[in-house]
Amino acid sequence: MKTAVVVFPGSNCDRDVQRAVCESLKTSVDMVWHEEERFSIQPDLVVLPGGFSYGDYLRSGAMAARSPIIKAVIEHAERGGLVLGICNGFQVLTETKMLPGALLPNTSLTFICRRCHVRVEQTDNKFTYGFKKGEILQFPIAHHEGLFFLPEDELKKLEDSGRVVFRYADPCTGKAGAEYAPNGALNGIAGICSEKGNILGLMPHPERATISHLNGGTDGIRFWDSIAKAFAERGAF
Amino acid sequence: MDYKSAGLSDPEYRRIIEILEREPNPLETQLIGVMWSEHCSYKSTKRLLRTFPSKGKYVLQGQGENAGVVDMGEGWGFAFKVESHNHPSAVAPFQGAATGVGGIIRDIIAMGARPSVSMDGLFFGDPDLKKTQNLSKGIVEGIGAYGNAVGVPIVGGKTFYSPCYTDNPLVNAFSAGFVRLDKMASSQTAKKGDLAVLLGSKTGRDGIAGASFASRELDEDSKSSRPQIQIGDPFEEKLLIECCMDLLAQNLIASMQDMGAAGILSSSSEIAHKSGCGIDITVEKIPLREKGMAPWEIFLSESQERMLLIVEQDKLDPVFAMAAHYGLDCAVVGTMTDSERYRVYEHGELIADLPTSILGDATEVVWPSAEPKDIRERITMNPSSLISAEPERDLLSMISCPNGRSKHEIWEQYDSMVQLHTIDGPGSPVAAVEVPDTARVCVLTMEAEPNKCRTDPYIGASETMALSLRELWITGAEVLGMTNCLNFASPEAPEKFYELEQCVKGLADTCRSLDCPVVSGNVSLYNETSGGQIYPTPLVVTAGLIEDRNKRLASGKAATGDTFYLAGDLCGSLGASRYQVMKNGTPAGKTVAPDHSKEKDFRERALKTAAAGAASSGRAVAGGGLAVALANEAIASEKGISIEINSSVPPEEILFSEGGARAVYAVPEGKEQVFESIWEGFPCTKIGAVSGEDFEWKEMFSIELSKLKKAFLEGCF
Amino acid sequence: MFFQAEVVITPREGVLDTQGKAVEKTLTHLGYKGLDEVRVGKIVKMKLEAEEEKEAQKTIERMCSDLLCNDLIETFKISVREILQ
Amino acid sequence: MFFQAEVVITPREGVLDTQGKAVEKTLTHLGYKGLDEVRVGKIVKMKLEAEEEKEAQKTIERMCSDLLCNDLIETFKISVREILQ
Ligand SMILES: Nc1ncnc2c1ncn2[C@@H]1O[C@H](COP(=O)(O)OP(=O)(O)O)[C@@H](O)[C@H]1O
Ligand SMILES: [Mg+2]
Repeated sequence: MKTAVVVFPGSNCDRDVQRAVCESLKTSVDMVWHEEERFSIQPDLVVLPGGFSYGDYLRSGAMAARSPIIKAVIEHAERGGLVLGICNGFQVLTETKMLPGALLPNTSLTFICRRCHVRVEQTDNKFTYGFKKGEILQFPIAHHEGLFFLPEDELKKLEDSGRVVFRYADPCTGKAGAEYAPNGALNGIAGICSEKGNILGLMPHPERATISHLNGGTDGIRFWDSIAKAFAERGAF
Repeated sequence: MDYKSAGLSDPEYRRIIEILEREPNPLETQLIGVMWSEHCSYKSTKRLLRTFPSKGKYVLQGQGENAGVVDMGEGWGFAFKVESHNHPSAVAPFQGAATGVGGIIRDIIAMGARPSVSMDGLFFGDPDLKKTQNLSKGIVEGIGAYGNAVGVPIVGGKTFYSPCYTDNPLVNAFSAGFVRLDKMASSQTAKKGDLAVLLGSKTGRDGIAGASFASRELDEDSKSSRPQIQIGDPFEEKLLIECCMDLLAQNLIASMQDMGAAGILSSSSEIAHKSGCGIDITVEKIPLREKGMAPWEIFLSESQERMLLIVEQDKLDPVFAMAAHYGLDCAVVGTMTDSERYRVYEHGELIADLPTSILGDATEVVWPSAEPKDIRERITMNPSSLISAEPERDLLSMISCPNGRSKHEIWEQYDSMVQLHTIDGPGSPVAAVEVPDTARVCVLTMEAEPNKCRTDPYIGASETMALSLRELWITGAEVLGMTNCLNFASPEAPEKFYELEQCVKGLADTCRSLDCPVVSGNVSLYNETSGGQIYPTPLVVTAGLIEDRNKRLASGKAATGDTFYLAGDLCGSLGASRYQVMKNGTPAGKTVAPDHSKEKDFRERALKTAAAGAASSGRAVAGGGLAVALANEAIASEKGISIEINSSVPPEEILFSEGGARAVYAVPEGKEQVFESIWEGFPCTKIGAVSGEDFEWKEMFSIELSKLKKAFLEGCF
Repeated sequence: MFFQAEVVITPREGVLDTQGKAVEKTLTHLGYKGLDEVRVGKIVKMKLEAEEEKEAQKTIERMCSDLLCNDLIETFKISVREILQ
Repeated sequence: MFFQAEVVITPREGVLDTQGKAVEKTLTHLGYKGLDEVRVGKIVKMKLEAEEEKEAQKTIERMCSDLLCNDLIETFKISVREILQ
């Protein structure tokens, strides 16, 4: 699976995603600077990494969403290609309107870095195909703007169409919802996908749960495997 | 320019005239004034710093560079340094602390290293005061805002509360980075004909004369005379990091230096002086953010996110191309010469002409030193006031008090995992990170013991150092070196200078006999206000190396079936311990003076324990004593512990005394013999086992783990 | 001609304004009474050149939809006035 | 009486405006020309009760120095107008 990671000025998880994907999927990963207008090698998966593109100034993700490369990312997605936005990448996806919603400041108004749990809410997409619905995964979060927001009617539409992929959850009881969201996200939403299931945005960092001797856990390994499995069995396009 | 308002004394001014053989002009007076300030010149402490042992088999770069560098093996160097940002943080907590983080990161870049980890040492006043709450909120947010955005994980730190910091909070920022040995950069390698290039932010009126601001006490006046506050721009800094890393990878930089205190002046004069060159700078080539800045303002401005690069003529184009790629400003502002003179031109006119040596070589100051008159009082404690009638209550108080409770409310605001190399982050007594592309682990501790330094500066500093070494040894690490930040009150008071001298001696003696070279450091003096003076606060960060990550002994990993041992004496001293201060309000009594031969013995055995895999978990006995070490171990391992110690020693001594080479180990079934044989001939006692759901101490107390955890995490019980 | 423009960007009615709420709470804690509907927004000021005021206004409107404002969560108000260079 | 108040908080002259700098750069990238001095500030709006306009103005001023504005790096401008409850 050919993977490209877009690097915006201020991105700081770009190299982390590169390493996580390289090590778990044993593939090489292209790093693509935001000023490029197209991908030199057509990727199967495009990752918009976490970090602080443009320092998170104005609104997080807002300025990155206006980068030259974004047009190519949109075209890639329209052809059915995979696009994964992690943390700041998720914020960029909502700013480009490739995914609905917006990410507002955490209710604590502080940055929060800690491990958290999410429940897999659906598996009918190109990313969580390899999981079972209802599984609980542990991923670290690290953000200041992670409160997923949509106006009520649109939120209902999103829920009804089953596009909520991850929800913050309690690992002991398996329950998920707003009360488990560390950031105040509506309905405890941690990740959503596009209608066709080929664009995924999530606040937690699977790449930080990929290297087994580090302190972020190992559920990320399964996350990357799941994408590879979906890709192998269902193709990207 | 009146030389006095430039911070120069009469003898200093006379000396300048002697060296120049003329009167300096106003600009020159300003320049010399700042370079000779305490902050830039270390004139009061140079003499003391020279007593630190600086050599060691892992030292690649000792004191004298932007940061020290030690050898991590397999071609990797590790550049590290700690620096204070106390005064700015007292005045503008958020921005002061943020720019402290940014500043130390640039020191690491200047060594050619990619900034890889940060830590922060925070010293706050009375936690019940609104003032302290506001200051600490701003400071923590500032550190987080900068560190998180710039993408350097904060993997640990130190937070300490004492009323002596109410008006003088301390912010010590540590940063470190890995560098390939063949890519190491230096500030001493400029040659005649090379160009001086400014990279990064434009120069504004920020923090002008900040260096002299930091060289005196904070008074009411500082409010009006305070410099234009510096604003940190972590976004710009992140671009600066990436740009410098790319430039270094392509060998485009001959020499480099970050811009900290006294901005362009100090960076350019240092590079010229250390390289044995001269430099000609043209004022109007410096990109400015504001109109109408005078040359002295430009030279002293402390605008953030700037680096000074020395570039060979034929490499200029690719350097500019790289800067443009990252959208950074870049300008040639001067040329290196062989004149050994620091010359400034403005529109063709020579406006300052000084020997480069004058800026680098301020006259040392020798302050008188005198033992504090109340030293007897400080070391005398009243044992009857320390009796623990309710050990359970005392223990719960100890782990829930501001100094004893978990600091997660602080460190969860920091990204501790970015860069994907954190093995153990904040919350663990020793931070651990991967050495890039190897199985090696770099371990770090940050320690300070202000209460112990207050009652006996020599012993207190010795214990600070010894404790940080023990923590590393327990993990199985070879010690590579240390960096320190000396936070003290005014050296002009003989009693305060005495404390400083004694602390340095304590650190130096301990480092020398326990084989820990001092590779970098920083001094912050004048931490006092009319309201009071801080306790002597030497903070040390020590780096160690474990070659095989599978051989690292972590803490908080006690498992069911494990037996607990105490390696070391049953008791230390209650003198200036957390318990004593909790009971009496102010520190009194001496802690145990580290016994160097015993420490070495401890070292060998601790290293063997880790290497042999003879324990599943290990932790130094530190603040709060044995009971707190075990409570922390129970909480972190999420396991009940049952302890039984038969001794006639009073409970408070056993539970809460501190000091001495001591550790608790959890030893798995089947490893007892190996463990015991390693520790044979050293005091070592079997004290209990992992068991049940409680932290139980036979004939003393039994506390539910959940209650213990709540006290530790929420600070109440 | 030169203009000084100001764009005031406020959270939409119905969008959680966490910051506004926090400010209201803190102010109340500090003893201020009778406060209501505290909202925190952004203001962007700039100088720009344009043929005439209407054009300046138009340009700023485009900037808002291009970048400055996210219309899902924010609304904006523009004011433009001529200045001497 | 009831008032609607607005406080505009902007970075001081000479103090580095990191956001403004980044916004200006991006707008220029997006093709906007002739921009200068882009500054990003905050705006706080609220309703409050007071005896009279002057008092409302005073109260807001106190709020600014108590909480809303960091006078080391920011300046503020207040506007108050009466409204019906
Ligand atoms: N300001 C801080 N930043 C990051 N980590 C911190 C900070 N303060 C404390 N910690 C972490 O919390 C733990 C305990 O902190 P410390 O203040 O040293 O207390 P103790 O005296 O109990 O060791 C350590 O793991 C340390 O790394
Ligand atoms: Mg500690």
